[in-house]
Amino acid sequence: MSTDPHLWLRHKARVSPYEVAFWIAALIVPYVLLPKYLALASQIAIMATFCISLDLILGYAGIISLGHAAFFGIGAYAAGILSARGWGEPLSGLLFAAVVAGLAGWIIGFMIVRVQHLALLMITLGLSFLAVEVANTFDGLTGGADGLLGIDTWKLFGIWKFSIWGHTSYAYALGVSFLIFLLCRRLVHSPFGLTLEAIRENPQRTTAIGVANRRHLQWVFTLSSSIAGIAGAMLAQTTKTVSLESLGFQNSAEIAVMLILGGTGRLYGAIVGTIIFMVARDQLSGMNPKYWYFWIGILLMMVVLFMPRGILGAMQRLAAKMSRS
Amino acid sequence: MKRTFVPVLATTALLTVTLASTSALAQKTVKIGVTNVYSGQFADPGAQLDAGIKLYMQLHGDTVAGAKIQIIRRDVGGIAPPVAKRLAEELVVRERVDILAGNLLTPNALAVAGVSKDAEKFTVVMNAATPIITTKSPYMVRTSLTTSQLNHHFGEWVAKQGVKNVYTMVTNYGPGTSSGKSFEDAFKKKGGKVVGADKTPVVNPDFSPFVQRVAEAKPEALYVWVPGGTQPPALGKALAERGVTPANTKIFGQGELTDDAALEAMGKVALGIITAYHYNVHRDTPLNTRFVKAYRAANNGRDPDIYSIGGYDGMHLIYEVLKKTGGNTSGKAMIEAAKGMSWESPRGMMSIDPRTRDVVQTVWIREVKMKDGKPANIIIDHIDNAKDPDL
Amino acid sequence: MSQLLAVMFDGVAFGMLLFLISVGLSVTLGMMNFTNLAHGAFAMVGGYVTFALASLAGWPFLATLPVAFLATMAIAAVFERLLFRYIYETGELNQVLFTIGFVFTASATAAYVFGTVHQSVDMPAVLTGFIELGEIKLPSYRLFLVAIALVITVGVVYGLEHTRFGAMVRASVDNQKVARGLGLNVNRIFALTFALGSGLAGLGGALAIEVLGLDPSFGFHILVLVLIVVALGGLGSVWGSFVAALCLGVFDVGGKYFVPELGSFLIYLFMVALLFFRPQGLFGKR
Amino acid sequence: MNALETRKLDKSFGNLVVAQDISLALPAGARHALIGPNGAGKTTLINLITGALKPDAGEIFLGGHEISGLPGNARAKRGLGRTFQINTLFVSLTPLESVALAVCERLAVTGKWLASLARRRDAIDEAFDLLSRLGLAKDCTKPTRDLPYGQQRLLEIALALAGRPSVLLLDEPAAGVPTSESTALFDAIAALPEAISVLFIEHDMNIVFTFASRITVLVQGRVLTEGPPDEIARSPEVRAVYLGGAKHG
Repeated sequence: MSTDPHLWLRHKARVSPYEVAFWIAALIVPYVLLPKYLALASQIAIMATFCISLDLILGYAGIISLGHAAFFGIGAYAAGILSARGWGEPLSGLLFAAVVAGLAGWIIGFMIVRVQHLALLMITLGLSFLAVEVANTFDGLTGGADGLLGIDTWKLFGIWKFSIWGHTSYAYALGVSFLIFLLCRRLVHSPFGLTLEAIRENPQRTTAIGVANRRHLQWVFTLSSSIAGIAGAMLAQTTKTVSLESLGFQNSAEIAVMLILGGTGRLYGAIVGTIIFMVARDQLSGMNPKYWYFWIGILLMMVVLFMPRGILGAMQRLAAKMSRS
Repeated sequence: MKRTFVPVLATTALLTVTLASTSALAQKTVKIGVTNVYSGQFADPGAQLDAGIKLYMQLHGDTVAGAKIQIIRRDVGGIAPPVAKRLAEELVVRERVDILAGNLLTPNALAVAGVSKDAEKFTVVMNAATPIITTKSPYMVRTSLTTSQLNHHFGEWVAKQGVKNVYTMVTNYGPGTSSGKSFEDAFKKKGGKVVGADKTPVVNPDFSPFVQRVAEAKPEALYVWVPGGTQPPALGKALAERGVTPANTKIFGQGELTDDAALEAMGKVALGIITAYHYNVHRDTPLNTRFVKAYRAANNGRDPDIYSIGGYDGMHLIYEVLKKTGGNTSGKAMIEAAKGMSWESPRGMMSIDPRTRDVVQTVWIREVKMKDGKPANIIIDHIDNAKDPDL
Repeated sequence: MSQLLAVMFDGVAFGMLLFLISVGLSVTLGMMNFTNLAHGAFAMVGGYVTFALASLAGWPFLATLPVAFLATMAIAAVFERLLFRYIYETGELNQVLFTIGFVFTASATAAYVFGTVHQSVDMPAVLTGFIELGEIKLPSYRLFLVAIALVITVGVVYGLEHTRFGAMVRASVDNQKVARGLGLNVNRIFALTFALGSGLAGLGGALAIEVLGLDPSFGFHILVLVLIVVALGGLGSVWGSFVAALCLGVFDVGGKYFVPELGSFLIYLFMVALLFFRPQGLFGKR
Repeated sequence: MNALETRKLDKSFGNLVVAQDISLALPAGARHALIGPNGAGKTTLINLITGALKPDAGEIFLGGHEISGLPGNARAKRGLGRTFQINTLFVSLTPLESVALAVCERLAVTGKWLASLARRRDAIDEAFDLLSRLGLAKDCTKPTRDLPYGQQRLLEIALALAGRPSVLLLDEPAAGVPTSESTALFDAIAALPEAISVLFIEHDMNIVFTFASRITVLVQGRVLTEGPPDEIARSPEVRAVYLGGAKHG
């Protein structure tokens, strides 16, 4: 049996009914069924965007970073400072954050694409600590340890106010995440996306077929930083706060945990991982504010023991098993 | 998909707003949403604050003005304003709390202030000490302290004692730098001179190199600010090891510097250190003695500290305000009732400034002296009705 | 000058402490490529063992140290057999997730059992105060730290270089496949090394109480420093860890003394720069 | 003008000399075999030519242009293709994707990130065509790691050919291939377009003498001798150091 290559590739990139169902549910469920959870839902959408940005570099391009929050935080500060200085229009704030974080990513990228393994892990971690220290030092600009004050987010399109009920926040966060998701989905099915996977699999071979590995990696790192920056900016705009911790190691580590939890290199893994982690934390810490992280720890260990390819990987395998039988 | 988006948004918005506004009436319980830190690096102060809240309710019952008090706790998990903000929003939207409380750390409290203002909820800051916090919501009061309240008056007091020059060493983050600045400003205004200023890192502090710099500068006096917990004893040890002691250098600091653990670590070299604080565990008044005894009984013998007293007095204020409003929990009614309220706390007399809604209290000046064969903080002076100078 | 020496000595002592906590991770990472972020949690275990014995049961501090070492070793061995061994083949991302989960759980358990308060232990009189050598005042406890670290370093190096077990460990670090081919039971060697390394971390954690304090988030706090030492030293290299820990301690203290404004920047800048130009670390082969 | 030429290449790691004074010339369309005992420096020479290693001294020319200073990927873009002795493939990608990627790189579209790969019909057709010619079409949508070893060796060649190289360096193309699968491999080598100059390392003397028009013998990083196959086969020197003592592997 011979396969039609065009058909197979188109099939691989096709939009599945599950995807459509997922996004419709993402729109409807919080508004209709869980209106009290809109604040949480907004932050999940924002963190999922951040997580997707990490998936691009970690899952697809194989750049393991423990400092990606630096770009999230840079975006948050960019949008926050812009707003605190008098320009609170949200969409242009996002754009500004994307450019600033992307630029930072491009510069740091020169360094990142030249190291691997433990050194890469530690350099990204070190950069993340440096970012915190720099932000703390320039407290005139960033507000230092007290956090940035005076952020005022204008109405979305001049119509919808960002209120504590979270209707606007969620629509905004979901809308932006959806657009970014579409962009990333395109990217991973493009020749560029394929090249990234190939570099992750075997950089020696990509060099031998002529690929400029570092240029591709730097480009995706820039793009990923920019997206992380957008996510940070959304958090700054919807919560009207930015703190040093948004740049820090804990934020970086947490987002990596969410990604691995969901499964790397599949975009939806980032989304599912974020949803499960954040919902679990919200529910567990609501039930047991003092020792909730005991159960989070158990959850993480269980996932590794029983679902070594993340939750989505396990679901995919289960689905494959069921369709075979 | 985009076409259906706006109507869905509009209807659900309407629906929830109506639901939320109708159910706020006719209630017999008053819900207090506490955003606090229960895990991570700041878990311990968070636990002390929480113990203060618990003890007050244990001693005064959980019913006030005919309403049952219910506490709903949320863990911010550290310095995380977006989380604090979301939790406060959820407490309002999801749990329908009447009052917001807790607020251990400044960045979190600032985030909660936004919610307090938008939702018009009476909000008590039980610890965070940066002055501006209460200006961010008209429904916010504070029952802890402000950094400048203590350190401004302390700076003036030190200058008044004839000290001419001082070297300052503070932790390089908000509370540290702003305390240091208040102290320096007040001290300089009264004719003093700052001969050196160092900032120590927040985490992983090894104080010896900093103390060494002080030792070499040989200043007349040293002013120190470090957060409570592991740092005071560590600093105490470093000072003792490098021979920077009151015998050759006057040492001033905020009260954390000479807490019991630090005194134990320093031993007799601590004698003569002078600190300013708003709460003295060992101050011998009937009210305080009862409080400390009950606190120890409830917490495995642990002493109360400033976090505990912030939580305790915060609950006292809420109870008294509820009594005064007859159970009305609207933000406006409660904040009006709170303004100008004064009472005797285990820490001493305190009140809420009607203008700034911030705490007014006595600043106690203490010196480490021998008592019952052990170094202890002995009160040598006090500044009554001290307000924050900048608010 | 003499004062400067005294300050530097503090750095050396701090470095030695980091070395004790890190060396086990360096060897186990070098051997199995097992990314173990839970290493700091075992240091915390040792700390709490000493705290429980010294402050709760009233043992003298020095007597608790061997127990901290042995108890942590035993606990690590149990968990290695019960849990960790199942994830050696699952890739570094899963190992990160699993071991972070382990730290979460360990930290919550510690908070539940011992409370969130910062703990300390009483030191024997011998270890408080300082010893004067001419003009230089050296804090006794730090002298003790350096001495104990040196003894252990000599022990570890001797053990690796001159014992049969050490030779097996070195063979496994050099090339796991070849070692297996030679009939070595690498998994068992690893389990033993893991337990020993964790034991040393436990001892380090016990010794760290006096310097860094002890609370349930100790496992997270120490982790970053430990990783820096391991990465700078080079995987699998005992000397590398030793030199890296020493540099880190001295560099940190010296940096704060000479340029306090840059205080906490320096070690990270140093690490980033060094790893950029020498990704395998100071003494690493790969 | 030679398709590939090296002049006096030197390389050593510390005291270990792995290449010394290696000068080599491949005219267009050459079939040039590189033989020598294990550790003679054959793979090292290929790595020097492709840029995976930097020579200590000497120059490399591709089609008359010096490429010594270029990075590896730029050399590949100029028409230098290679295969690896140990499979160096994208194991979780499919052969179709792998080869399509290589074609895309030749067409300079791997930087395009907003267009779908499925839309690059030209690249996909070319990739599928190439796979078909090598007999890999049947399983070209399975992950590479699931292919039999022989097919993976063929895929090595397919990846190199997708770049339409002018010079192809084959590093033991038949290494480890079981006899049952070797015919396909031999056919593939035989079917290489004539215009391509091929430099190949091989231990299997059958293959060497079937395909090579010239042979270079490397021993301990130096060229021992060079000449046409029959001359090499007769050379007592070569027999002594190589054919006599060496074992395959």
